[in-house]
Amino acid sequence: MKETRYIKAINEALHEEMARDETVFIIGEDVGAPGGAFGGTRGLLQAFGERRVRDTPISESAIVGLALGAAMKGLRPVVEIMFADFLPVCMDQIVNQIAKTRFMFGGQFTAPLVIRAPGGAGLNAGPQHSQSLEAWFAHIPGLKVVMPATPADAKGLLKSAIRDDDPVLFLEHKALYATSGAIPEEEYLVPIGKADVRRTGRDVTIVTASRMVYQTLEAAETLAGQGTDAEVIDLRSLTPLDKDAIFKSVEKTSRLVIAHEAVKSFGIGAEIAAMISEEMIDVLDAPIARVGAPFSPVPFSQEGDYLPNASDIVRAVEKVMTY
Amino acid sequence: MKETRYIKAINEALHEEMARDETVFIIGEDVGAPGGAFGGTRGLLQAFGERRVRDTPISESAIVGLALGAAMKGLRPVVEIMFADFLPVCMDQIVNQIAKTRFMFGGQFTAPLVIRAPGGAGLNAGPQHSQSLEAWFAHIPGLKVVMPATPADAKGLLKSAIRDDDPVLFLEHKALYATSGAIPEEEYLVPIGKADVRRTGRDVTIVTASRMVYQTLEAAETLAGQGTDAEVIDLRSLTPLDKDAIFKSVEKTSRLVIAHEAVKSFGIGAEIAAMISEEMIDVLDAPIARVGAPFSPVPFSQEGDYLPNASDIVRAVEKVMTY
Amino acid sequence: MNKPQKSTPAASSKAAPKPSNTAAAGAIPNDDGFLELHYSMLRVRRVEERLLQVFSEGKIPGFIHVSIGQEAVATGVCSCLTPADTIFTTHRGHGHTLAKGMELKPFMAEIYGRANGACHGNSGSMHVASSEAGVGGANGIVGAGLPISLGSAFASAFKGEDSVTAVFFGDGASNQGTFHESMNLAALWNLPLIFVCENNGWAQFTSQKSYMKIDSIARRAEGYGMPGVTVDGDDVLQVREGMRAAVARARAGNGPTLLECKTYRWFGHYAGDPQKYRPANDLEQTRKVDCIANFEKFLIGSGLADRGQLDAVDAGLRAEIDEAIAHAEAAPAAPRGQFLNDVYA
Amino acid sequence: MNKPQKSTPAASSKAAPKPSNTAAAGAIPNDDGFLELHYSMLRVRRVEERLLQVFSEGKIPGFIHVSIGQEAVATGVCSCLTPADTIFTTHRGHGHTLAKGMELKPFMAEIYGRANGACHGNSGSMHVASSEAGVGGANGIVGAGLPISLGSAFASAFKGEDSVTAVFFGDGASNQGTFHESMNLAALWNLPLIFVCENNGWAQFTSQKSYMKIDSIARRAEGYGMPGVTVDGDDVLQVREGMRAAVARARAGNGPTLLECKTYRWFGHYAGDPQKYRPANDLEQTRKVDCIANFEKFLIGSGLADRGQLDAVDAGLRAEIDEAIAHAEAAPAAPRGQFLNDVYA
Ligand SMILES: Cc1ncc(C[n+]2csc(CCOP(=O)(O)OP(=O)(O)O)c2C)c(N)n1
Ligand SMILES: Cc1ncc(C[n+]2csc(CCOP(=O)(O)OP(=O)(O)O)c2C)c(N)n1
Ligand SMILES: [Mg+2]
Ligand SMILES: [Mg+2]
Repeated sequence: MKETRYIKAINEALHEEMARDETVFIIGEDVGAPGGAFGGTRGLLQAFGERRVRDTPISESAIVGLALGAAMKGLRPVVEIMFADFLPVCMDQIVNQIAKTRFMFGGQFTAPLVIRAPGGAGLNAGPQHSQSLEAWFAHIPGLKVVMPATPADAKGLLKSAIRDDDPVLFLEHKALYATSGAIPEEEYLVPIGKADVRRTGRDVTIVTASRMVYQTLEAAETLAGQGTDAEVIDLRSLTPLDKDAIFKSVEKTSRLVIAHEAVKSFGIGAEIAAMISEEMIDVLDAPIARVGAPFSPVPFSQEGDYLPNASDIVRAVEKVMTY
Repeated sequence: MKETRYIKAINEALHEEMARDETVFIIGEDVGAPGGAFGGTRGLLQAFGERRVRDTPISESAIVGLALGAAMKGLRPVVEIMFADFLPVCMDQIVNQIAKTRFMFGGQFTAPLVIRAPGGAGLNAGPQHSQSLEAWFAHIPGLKVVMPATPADAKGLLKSAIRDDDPVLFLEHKALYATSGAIPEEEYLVPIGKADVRRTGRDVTIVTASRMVYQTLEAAETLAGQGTDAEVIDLRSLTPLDKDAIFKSVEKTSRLVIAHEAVKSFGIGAEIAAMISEEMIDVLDAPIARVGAPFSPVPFSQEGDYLPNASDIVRAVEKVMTY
Repeated sequence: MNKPQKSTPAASSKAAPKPSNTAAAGAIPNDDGFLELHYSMLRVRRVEERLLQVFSEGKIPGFIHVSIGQEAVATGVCSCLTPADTIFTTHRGHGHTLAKGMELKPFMAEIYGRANGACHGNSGSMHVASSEAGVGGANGIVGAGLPISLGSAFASAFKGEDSVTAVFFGDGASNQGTFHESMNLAALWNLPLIFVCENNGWAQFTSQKSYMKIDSIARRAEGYGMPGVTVDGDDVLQVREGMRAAVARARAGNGPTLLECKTYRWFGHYAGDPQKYRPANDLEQTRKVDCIANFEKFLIGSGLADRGQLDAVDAGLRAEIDEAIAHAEAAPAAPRGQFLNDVYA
Repeated sequence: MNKPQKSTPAASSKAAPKPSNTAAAGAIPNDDGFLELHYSMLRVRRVEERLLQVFSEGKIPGFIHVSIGQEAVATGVCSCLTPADTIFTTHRGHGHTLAKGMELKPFMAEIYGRANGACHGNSGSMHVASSEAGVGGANGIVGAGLPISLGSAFASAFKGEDSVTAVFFGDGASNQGTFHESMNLAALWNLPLIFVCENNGWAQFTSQKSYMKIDSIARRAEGYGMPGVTVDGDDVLQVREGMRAAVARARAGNGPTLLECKTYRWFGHYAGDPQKYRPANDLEQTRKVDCIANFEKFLIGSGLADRGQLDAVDAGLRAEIDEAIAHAEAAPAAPRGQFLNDVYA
């Protein structure tokens, strides 16, 4: 194992997959010599040349559409969209074209491509550079959606995403880029569609993903001090969703809290709560609780006030435990 | 009361509000002489002239952006987007600009505008002309989201939407355009944010909206024949969501089914199920059940196979009743 | 199938008619693939006429958009392409798709929404595609094919192949942001891509002067550093000539061209459109220009064909179409839930 | 505030410097608003220099983009506008916003993220706006201001007012689809709108030749039937002249103009950008062109001002800025949950 930063792990995955597969290429704004706005594509131009590392104009629809057309012809594009907030700029290409390519053409053409985009707040980047929009994409059949929390997952999932025959939206978290974690020295893959139990526990299941994994683990420590043993499930993928992992945990704990950074209403927590309320309500010993952002755009200077945090999770668990 | 078609009710609302308020104008593709792709703007050009009824190029981002700029300067634009499936084409303007205008500018500018767009399947229009994407917009703070099921609501809600000081996404259903219903002769408004109990019942609450209201009422009749008395709640608005109406009903029936045409996963049913599982789980006598479309784009010729229908709702209620 | 006498070899019967320089010498002197052009145009016309008929009989779900009157564009453009080349088309794509060489049976079965359609009945008229024939798909979102076509052209260059891509779009579509972004990127990267603007003067129910101030879309090419050419889209030879030059440029690695083909929309926007918005005389004027009748006159006048020969081609086409329709109508609907198999790999 | 001697009347102290024809006759002969131009440019520069400083001290959350070196564009353009006119700007919008007449205190407090900022601290540098000064907002999405500006111009025409709108955007932004759609619609409807392309040769970390094949963006105007003009964006008088003509055209109901102002980006994309991607000599070359130093030379050379006078203006500005900074730094953070009040009416 080696200590590696999240952004570096992503960069390693790109290096390795480009070396492994001649059909992989990189496309996006400032991905060439500058190495990407956050450094994700650093060194790729030097290593693989201009043919495979393509700096583009500021034309997100063209970039993403180009990736689709190239994928239909057998290449494996990895697109970088600088902020996940810009995905709406090229939403038609993602949702009406890429997600539906295999379906619309009856499998004659497919779209094996990856779109990387950093979401989330934490840098005081304001309402148009801080959103968590994953719930939208999880609602769209034809896409796979992944949101890694750790450097190890970021690398292993990105490698899997590039090898996947379906289009994968790879949602990074910009506030995690600078964080570090241990990753294997040797080559490895993390399968898409498998959650990870970050902490085992018996009293309550907390389902989370991306940056909120850390707040959840912090909350779990606090809770442990209070005698509550929380199990923390990091979803890692939203599509496919690892229902089994969630169900198995709730079966054990009989209590469920879901925590995410996105706006709570109509967020991904709703789907998880709904699934349990449909299929496992009888095992629940308490109401489900969701932790998410209030119904507001992300404020610039008041992020601390706005963002859900470990205390919010602790409070939600306390509510569920004392029910 | 007078029997009126859904599309005609919309048209009447536009006529009345344009006559009432000089600042209201219509903008969209083919909204002038042709009267809109589905007839929603028929006669408006003749009645109000080219100044207030504006046919545009096929440039959805420009259309919607123009509406925003005009609204910021005190006008009240009503935009027609020909199919809700084209909202992704102008998603940035809707989500990053319109929804956030009041917030980003601290109330110095506001966005009192309406975007009308027909969603839903039923015309065999295929994967890019049949989607129900309302869950996306309900997740976005700053927007109001409305989806009327009846001609009376279509008219009353559209008039309210035009008078609203916030931006309203007005989601019509193209398969309802030709349906008829009674609407008041005199002027009236239907408030945004209030659900309607379409059928009272004691045994189970079925929450639904838009075209699925009819399938639900049909299912309720079948169920009545089987001795199950269903209460049918037509949400009408998603933002604001009438939590009270849902809660009151579930309090009474202790059983909840949610039915919508959109893809079930991460659809609006998830939020409603989650709310109940958070705040009212103890009153439930059975698991919640959701009815929605399978995880697939809308197929062209197999709509009947794909779309959730009255039998699906009956089956879901039966499951919930026999629990 | 009853192809013109000088048919291409069996192996490429699915392929587009080849440009003359690659075609075998024919029976008729000076035949620069003329009979194949005629065949292709007439095939599109007869297919769409038949589609209008069966549509009006309620046999086709959803809606369809025909390109009758515009056959010279589809044919002239695709006559310069090989099966290794790719096209992307629009909601009004039947002609392009057939001219590119798609087999009629999977085409028809798709429009009928049958399980044995090219797209398993998932898509219908608006999304017909054929990987075999190099048809990257019709598209229901105006302007959305343009960015996708970039990728196809990019892939050719990336792989070092000399294949090219052509993307069809309407005059209306030329006001979508995707047009702009795609033109700029294609010019910048010298992509082997031909932008074929099929300017039929209408976008749905609105005529061109209502949505743009300029009348020639080719004028826009200059703003990207790309050549822009306008041809008479009702003259298949002019279209072919314009396209040949553009393809040669692209194959030689010299980048994209905007080829505007001016033509007329003979029918409504969609089948069944009552066209109340359309001035009566506009329709009349429009129909005066018939690319096929004109071309037949030329063929007969130059002694390249006689009426009887052309009629035989027509009869052959009708038989082929009957067969494809019968095939589609006899085909089973998709089995329950089949569509779910096409969502993910 | 320490405005130039020939300051505009108190009532319009918030307004942009007025074009000379509306200004009172000044003390200095032949002063066509020159001192006000100088004042405006220097104000932008001093504010941004100060912002860079406090940003590097960690006092400002998030990130900021400065326009130092480009002040002649903001000033030349806004000098032709009145408070009734509206501008829309970009992530690099401080200069435009100030030149349009926004008060410094709410501006600064917003950038500091304070409750008494113009946008209640919800937004910061990237979304500063002022309804009072006719600043429809900076925008964090490249190209997104263009469609919005259409509506502002449309509203002027709709209401029968002779106000105009100007929208600033970068050379990079000119490749977004929104540019195209907006240019076409504005030309088609003859909107009173001026498209101001601030071409500083860079889009983030990439230089212009990497994202477009043409070097003058004004060439694109022709494709919409709109006049396109390129001026030296480092010469405030040239900018003003170009803008005056465009504004006159717009006010007279003759429609939009694309005004391209060529300039240089003196600093990195954002404050703190190490600019490793930038050739060393590019930066050196860039800084040789200083719109303010040049204009001061001209003022002094023509006897319109002397050094002492200009220094006094500078001193006044510094004092004003100190005050605004102190105001922002002393202001309280927003109370808990306050932002929720701005989501809905
Ligand atoms: C993004 C989008 N906007 C609007 C439509 C509706 N629509 C379908 S075809 C069409 C007109 C297209 O005109 P043009 O590009 O000239 O093609 P033509 O129909 O003339 O072949 C419109 C407005 C659509 N399908 N997609
Ligand atoms: C849609 C979108 N894509 C990308 C970005 C990231 N970004 C911010 S500024 C910028 C460069 C803009 O260049 P230009 O338009 O020339 O303006 P300048 O910064 O030179 O003033 C980029 C790529 C963004 N904010 N929005
Ligand atoms: Mg057309
Ligand atoms: Mg720039």
